[in-house]
Amino acid sequence: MKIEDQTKCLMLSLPNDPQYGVLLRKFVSWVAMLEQFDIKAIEDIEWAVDEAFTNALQHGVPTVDGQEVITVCIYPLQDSIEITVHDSGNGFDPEAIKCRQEEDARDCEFDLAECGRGLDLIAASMDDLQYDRVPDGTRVRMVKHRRTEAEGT
Amino acid sequence: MKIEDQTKCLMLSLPNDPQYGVLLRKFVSWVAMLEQFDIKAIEDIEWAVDEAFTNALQHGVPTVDGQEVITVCIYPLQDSIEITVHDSGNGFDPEAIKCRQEEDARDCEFDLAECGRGLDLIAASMDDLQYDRVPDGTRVRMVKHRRTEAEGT
Amino acid sequence: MGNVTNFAVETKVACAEGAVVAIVGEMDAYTTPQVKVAMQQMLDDGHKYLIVNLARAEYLDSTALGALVGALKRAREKGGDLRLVAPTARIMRLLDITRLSKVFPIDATDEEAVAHLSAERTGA
Amino acid sequence: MGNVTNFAVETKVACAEGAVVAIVGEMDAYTTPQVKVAMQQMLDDGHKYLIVNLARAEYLDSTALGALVGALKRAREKGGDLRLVAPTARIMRLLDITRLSKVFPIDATDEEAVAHLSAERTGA
Ligand SMILES: Nc1ncnc2c1ncn2[C@@H]1O[C@H](COP(=O)(O)OP(=O)(O)O)[C@@H](O)[C@H]1O
Ligand SMILES: Nc1ncnc2c1ncn2[C@@H]1O[C@H](COP(=O)(O)OP(=O)(O)O)[C@@H](O)[C@H]1O
Repeated sequence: MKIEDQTKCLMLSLPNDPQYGVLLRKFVSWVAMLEQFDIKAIEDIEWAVDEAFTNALQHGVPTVDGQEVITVCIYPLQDSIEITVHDSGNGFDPEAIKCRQEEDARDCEFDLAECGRGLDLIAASMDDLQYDRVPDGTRVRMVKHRRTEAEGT
Repeated sequence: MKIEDQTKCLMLSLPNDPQYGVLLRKFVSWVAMLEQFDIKAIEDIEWAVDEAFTNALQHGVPTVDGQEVITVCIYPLQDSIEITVHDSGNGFDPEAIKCRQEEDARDCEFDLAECGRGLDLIAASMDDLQYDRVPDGTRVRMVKHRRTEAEGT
Repeated sequence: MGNVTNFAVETKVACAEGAVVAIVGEMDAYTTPQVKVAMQQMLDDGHKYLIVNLARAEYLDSTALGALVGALKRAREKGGDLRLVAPTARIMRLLDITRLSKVFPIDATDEEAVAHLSAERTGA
Repeated sequence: MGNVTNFAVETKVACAEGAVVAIVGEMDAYTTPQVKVAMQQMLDDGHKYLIVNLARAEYLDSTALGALVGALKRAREKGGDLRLVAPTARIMRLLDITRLSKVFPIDATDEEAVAHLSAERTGA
């Protein structure tokens, strides 16, 4: 994932307010539509971005002026779309969470937890996923490849 | 127009590419919808933002790295919505253009010009309009008031 | 031009101890609290059998699923249950991805759900 | 979820010197060039009477209007004309704001427009 090479980017910066989730989803799904992703891929991208936004809302820490902003960058690439969601929180160790989830899965076949499905949904929806601590917060990078004709519907 | 006071802002930054006009229009119209503007006001806002974007595309000058970005900020306020469109061009004198247009209007009742309707449409659609030269380009600020019940449909 | 603000929760009493909660529009982190309140209200009013109709639910995310799982647990704690009705293909896909299609009983219509719950209630 | 990429221009020959150009979707700075090409093609092919059907045109902006005015002028230069058909209320409002509702003849149907153009053609 070489974001640095890419100049063409659509950026969206939103206040820390869940009412804007629907706008973000619509916007991202439209970019994916313009980029000729199929409907299933668009649904996946919508889920991933929504979950990353919700996590940023819940786990991002407001900056000194009290107004946290969540920044989303969309990079339409040749064979994929790459999306980053950037919040100003302290991040976390995705490995630790992964382990906890695997334990849960071992423990109970029918998971009745009331939270904790966001990262799973992102992972299931996207082809590549990476969390980074950046100087001013946490950034998740997600990649969805365009399916070639050969791979079918 | 006191943008400086406002912390809550939705920002969109788009590459200099007309294909993104439709995304911008949809996004802005959704914000206006969330803000309970009526359908006619939403149509007006869509036109104004579209025309400002088209002007930024046509008259904005690419920056040194060849990639011009057009930045749109949307400020949902108590009784209005304020939108700025920012390009990196050298701007112009709206007064000069205004005069030209008034002359045109005097000259021919039926205007068969193939361009020049953008600023008129912005002015007709919005309640307040202002062009500013800012250090790194041109910024148009547009305000649409929310109509009160008393003013009817 | 589409509508982003068409979210609604509709509740109606279906039978003695059962209620239908219909979700209209997009259920996400912003709108889920409304659904939670509606479901809790029904439970508090003695309707321990909840039927959540998803026919007009255009979108659900993990926050929405968490609320549904929570209501399912609360209903079962009271000796009741929660059934989903008519999820769209998209939502069915979400339930499969999250393995919740094994957790929630799913019916095609409210009537079918009522029939199942009546059977459960009478211990049939 | 709506479609942002559903733009299309459909052309069909209506009579000896007339053609219908139907616009589907949003006509803006991005899509207008396609309409310009289609209209010019019709004019070049000898169809100097253009009927622009806007029934399915969801959106027009000043760039779109500029292209329509341009085609009107080119058609008149050839001794022909351009008529608009079935603009939506929104587009009618745009034509009024820009005072172009006085410039373009407007009809309710393609047939009505053809009838007007035939009359014009035969000098009736
Ligand atoms: N942007 C983030 N910043 C900090 N922590 C995060 C972030 N995203 C996820 N997490 C951590 O990962 C955990 C699992 O996330 P998720 O699967 O979305 O479930 P939930 O948010 O419902 O707990 C969260 O509880 C949180 O501890
Ligand atoms: N963002 C801008 N930067 C520089 N000049 C502008 C800008 N917006 C408008 N103008 C000037 O105002 C004129 C009128 O604009 P408009 O009414 O939109 O018509 P058009 O763009 O079709 O000429 C333009 O031709 C241009 O000279």
